[in-house]
Amino acid sequence: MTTSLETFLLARRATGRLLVPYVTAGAAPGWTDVVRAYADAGADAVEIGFPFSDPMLDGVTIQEASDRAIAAGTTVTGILDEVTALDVGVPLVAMTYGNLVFQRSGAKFCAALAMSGLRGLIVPDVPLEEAGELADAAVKEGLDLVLLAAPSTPRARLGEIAARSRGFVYALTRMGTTGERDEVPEQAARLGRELKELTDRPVLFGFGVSSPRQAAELARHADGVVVASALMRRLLDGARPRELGEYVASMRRALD
Amino acid sequence: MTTSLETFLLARRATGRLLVPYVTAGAAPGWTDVVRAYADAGADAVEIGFPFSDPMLDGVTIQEASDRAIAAGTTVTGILDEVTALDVGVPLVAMTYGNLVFQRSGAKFCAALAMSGLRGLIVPDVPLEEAGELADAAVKEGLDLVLLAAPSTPRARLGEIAARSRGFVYALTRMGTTGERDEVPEQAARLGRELKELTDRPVLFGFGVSSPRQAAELARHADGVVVASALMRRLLDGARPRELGEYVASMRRALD
Amino acid sequence: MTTLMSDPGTTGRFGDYGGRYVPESLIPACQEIEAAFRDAWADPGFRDRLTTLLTVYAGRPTPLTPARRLSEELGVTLLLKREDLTHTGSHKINNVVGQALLAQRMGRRRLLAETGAGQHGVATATAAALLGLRATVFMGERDIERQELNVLRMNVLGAEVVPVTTGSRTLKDACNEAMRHWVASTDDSYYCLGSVLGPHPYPWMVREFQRVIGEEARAQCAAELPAAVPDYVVACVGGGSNAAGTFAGFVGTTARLVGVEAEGGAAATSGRAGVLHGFRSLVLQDEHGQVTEAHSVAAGLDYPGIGPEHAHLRDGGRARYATVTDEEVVRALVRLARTEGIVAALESCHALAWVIRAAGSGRIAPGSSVMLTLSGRGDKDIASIKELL
Amino acid sequence: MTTLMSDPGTTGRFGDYGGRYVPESLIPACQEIEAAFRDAWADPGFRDRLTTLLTVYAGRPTPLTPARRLSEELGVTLLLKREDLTHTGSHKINNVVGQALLAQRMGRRRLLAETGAGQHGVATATAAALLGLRATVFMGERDIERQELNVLRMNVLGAEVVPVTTGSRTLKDACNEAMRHWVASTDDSYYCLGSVLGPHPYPWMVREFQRVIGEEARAQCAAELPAAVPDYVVACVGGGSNAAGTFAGFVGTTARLVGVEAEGGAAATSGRAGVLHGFRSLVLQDEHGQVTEAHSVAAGLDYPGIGPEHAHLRDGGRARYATVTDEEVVRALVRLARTEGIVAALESCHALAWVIRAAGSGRIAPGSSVMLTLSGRGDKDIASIKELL
Ligand SMILES: Cc1ncc(COP(=O)(O)O)c(C=O)c1O
Ligand SMILES: Cc1ncc(COP(=O)(O)O)c(C=O)c1O
Repeated sequence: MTTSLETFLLARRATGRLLVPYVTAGAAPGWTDVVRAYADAGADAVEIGFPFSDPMLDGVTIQEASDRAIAAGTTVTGILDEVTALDVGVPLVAMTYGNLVFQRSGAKFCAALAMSGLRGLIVPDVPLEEAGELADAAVKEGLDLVLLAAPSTPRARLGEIAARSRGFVYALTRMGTTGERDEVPEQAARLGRELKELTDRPVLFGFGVSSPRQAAELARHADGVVVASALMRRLLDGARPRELGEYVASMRRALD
Repeated sequence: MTTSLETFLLARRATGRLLVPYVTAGAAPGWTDVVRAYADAGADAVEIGFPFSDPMLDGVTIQEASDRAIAAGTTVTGILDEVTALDVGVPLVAMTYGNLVFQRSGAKFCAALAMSGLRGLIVPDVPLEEAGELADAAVKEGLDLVLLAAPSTPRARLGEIAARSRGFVYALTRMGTTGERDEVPEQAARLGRELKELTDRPVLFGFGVSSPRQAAELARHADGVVVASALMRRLLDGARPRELGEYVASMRRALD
Repeated sequence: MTTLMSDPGTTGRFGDYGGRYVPESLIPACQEIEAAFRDAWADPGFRDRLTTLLTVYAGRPTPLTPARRLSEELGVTLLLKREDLTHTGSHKINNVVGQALLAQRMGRRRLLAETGAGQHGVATATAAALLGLRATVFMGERDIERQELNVLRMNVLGAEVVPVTTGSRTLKDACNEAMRHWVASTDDSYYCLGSVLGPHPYPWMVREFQRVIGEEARAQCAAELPAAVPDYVVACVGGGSNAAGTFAGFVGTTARLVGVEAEGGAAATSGRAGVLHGFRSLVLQDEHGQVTEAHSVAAGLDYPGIGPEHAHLRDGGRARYATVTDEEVVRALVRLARTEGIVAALESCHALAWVIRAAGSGRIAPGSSVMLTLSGRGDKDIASIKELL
Repeated sequence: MTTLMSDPGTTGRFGDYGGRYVPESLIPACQEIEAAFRDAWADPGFRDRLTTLLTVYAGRPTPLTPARRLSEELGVTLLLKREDLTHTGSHKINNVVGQALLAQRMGRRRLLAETGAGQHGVATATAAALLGLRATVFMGERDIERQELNVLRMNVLGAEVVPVTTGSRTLKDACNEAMRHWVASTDDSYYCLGSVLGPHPYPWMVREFQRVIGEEARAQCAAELPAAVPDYVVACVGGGSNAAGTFAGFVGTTARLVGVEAEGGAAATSGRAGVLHGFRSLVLQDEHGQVTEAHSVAAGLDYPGIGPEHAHLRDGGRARYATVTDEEVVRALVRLARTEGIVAALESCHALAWVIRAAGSGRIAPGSSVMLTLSGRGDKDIASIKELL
């Protein structure tokens, strides 16, 4: 697959809402089967978390998944090796923290991701001001660097984020960390509307999407959702790839 | 017996060294039998301790004897009641601390002692400067207020103490608290010599007289000794009045 | 005596109280200390050295902190004299630095001290280390168990801590034992007494060394209060040293002086005249004259007597003495912590508890100003009040 | 950047280090704090209020104590800047009072804080109580077990202590958790960071709030030393706030600046460039980039990173960073206690241990002068070094 993440998602969006499920690499043996199951269940892309010891923006579920993965010996190189062999028909997007990205340099990290076939990169602790070099390196490697937008982001800054994000704009549903919540915050609706006014790029909601009903509700205000904690909790509780795939399928149905 | 303590001791001194054993009133049931046994064994007077909760100048043995006596319900009134009935042929001398003496007033305390037939009073924490009123009251009641002299006392002050003490001068063998020690300190010899130069009153050594040999050695420098801890340790260890009398008799022999 | 809180002369009398009720063997030592202190106190060189150490070492002057939020709640202006900010954490250091300098001047090489809660012991161990002296601290076996942290502090400071196993195995027995030890070692040892207690010149000397609290506070009040002088000056009373030092700065003013004792150790209120540890004063005792133990939530107030000068101030009506309960004290500690961010020693919270009660009942009229000596910090007490919270 | 230790501008960069590596959701909060701090810092009214509180409440200025006996033993002139004498017992209070005032000015009603040993947590709880704010302190479960006393202190002060059960359950996880919580509550909560760490403007702002240490010390050295400026200025480095505040007063002088880390937490010596908790600096990490735990006898130095400005000072050679072993540190603590009567925090004893070693080896030439920041008092450590004595 050589299409860019953004091109791929734009094409998919033309026919429906976008669904991007997440998995922490190495959180369970055979995690690549989870990626496959997601794709088979109708994911439009899959987000792969590269586990970091200090995941500042993540809630307890993903923290635990990260701890498990690190304890099991998961490394960036190891993940890339596994991903290289993985072609599931939809783009794979890396999600990790600045410290892993800048280990050698942003450029080398992007090159390595691109070499393994990943199409996008999300680094929640590298905001606009710190993203310059990394964004350049990503462009050079044909990798889409996805930027985050938050309910607290002022409109002028939203515009800049929307302009400089690639692949999609990752809209945070709430100010808290990741994790499952029940309500759909009013602020999410507002953020979705504003971003949609500002850009034609896909806008996906993430953080706390925890039920098909809620996913559908959120997707009404944007182009789709990223689902992470709800899936990872099931994985930590022992769910097999097939069951996770079924859950993604139920999300898919809710969105369509 | 109506002779004063001092007259009595002076008469006794004419024929030999003086021996004054001590007992804490109430430290054992039947402690008055101990007084009797001392007298029968050749004591020239008997010192009776009125136990106080905070016996600042006493070592562990007499502290323990005091604690036992207080725990057994010993009170000043109770002691005086028992002493009133006691005539052992030699003078009885009270020894206690200022707080018991000044409960009502020094005068009332002296009157009560005299009424019960006691002939002398030793209050180690009432030195020369604080003794004025008490000394007057004692004189009035025909009670001899014995003052202490210490190795640290300068010569001029020794003279004053020797002049104002009644009954005898209580010469401290050492600077420490009561309790048994082995050596005979050189400073004791010096203190004895100085006091003997200054007064004709009997001079008795006290504090740490713990063996007949040592008693004899000390008595060479003065007129005799007060023996306390060595006896009280035996009493606390369970010695009967007869055995304590035998120990006093051995002291007596060593002195003669 | 002519003026209150002045030199008690050679007899060391404060009215009927004070004096020097010690065995003859200690008389020369007491006289020598009195002479040395008179000499040192009149020597600007000694005063300078003391002031320098209190300043560059012990952290003086201590601030006078307006307790703004609590003042508002109580409807009075409450000013806190912050002895908790001194080195080692209580006013005890003022006295100990003074006495250690005196001991050094007298050629002594070892400090002896009694301690209850351990604050005075720690202060003594500290001053000894500072001046290169040895320190031997007598502490009741029961207090050693209760105050392990302060024992460790003294050990780290190089002091020898001697467990006292006689009597009630608490502070008063530690005093007895320190005095016994002193009797045997007056040549090389100096007895560094921790409060305005003991034979003359201690009650006077310790008050003079603590006077710095009151003098600083008086000047600070003059700068802080429109009336220059507070309506009330309040301090807790164990032996009475922080109160004496505080009162000394205000005795000549119109301020009402209040000493606050623990209900279970209220010698000024429930004591009778007696003689203990070398001085005549008010003492807790049974009907037979046996000294009883004091009991309070604050180990530093567990002393059955009160400094003789306080007995005299009480008799003359210049100072009033009140008592508060353990429960009021713990509540006061938490309230001060939550309104002002200051965790004070339980001892000091006795003074505060009285102010809270008196302001609440209107005994202290609304709008009055109150200068309160916060004698120490409460770190040492945190563990012990855990169950009481 | 032009001058060292000046304003790092809007990017918050110290050379290659610093910055603002936080999720987008925190960017407005960081910007708002930066703007509020710039505004407050330029406002004489704010400065006055801060100075007043540091003076009448927190006990500033702290003395500069000549360590006479230890100086003689070491053959150097050792001066100790006594942050141990501040309210709550460490330099942490300087920063916290400043940030709490800022939070109040910004209309925030709650302070969030991370804490390791508990010193910063206690300081935060204190400032919150003083200003009538709420406080929520995040603390690793393992640290809660190890530092029970400080937990109780925070409780008494009315703060909520939230146990952190993730990761290594120590300081770095408490930082993560505090940030997570902050993300969710920037409207009513202010994150009161405890060292020169975190996203811009924290490393700069905290250094500015701690600058008072160095400025006071510099003036005090000028009065104390014939040469006016000491040859060495030494401070321990955990995150690096007491060192940064100290260095800020001397960076423009000829004094050699030395930061001392724990051997087991030596980010300046053994760390690699990385991004943690919102800033880029030297970080202890494994070959894969996973942050490792720091280990030292001093809980306050158990942080795997170092303030970004220190990384910059190191790269430029203006400051040197050394390490000492736990054993040297405990020996230094005991030695200071026994020669000067000061029980210092284990953290501070890192600085002292280096001075002792360097004076012993001649690295510090005989006769040199050394200004050392004693960042805190050691009461909190006494129990833990018991077995090591
Ligand atoms: C903090 C504190 N305050 C008060 C006292 C009581 O002593 P004083 O009445 O002598 O001030 C103590 C005694 O240990 C103390 O530690
Ligand atoms: C007494 C003391 N010193 C030093 C530190 C280390 O912090 P910093 O390097 O920020 O000064 C701490 C941290 O808790 C501390 O409590």
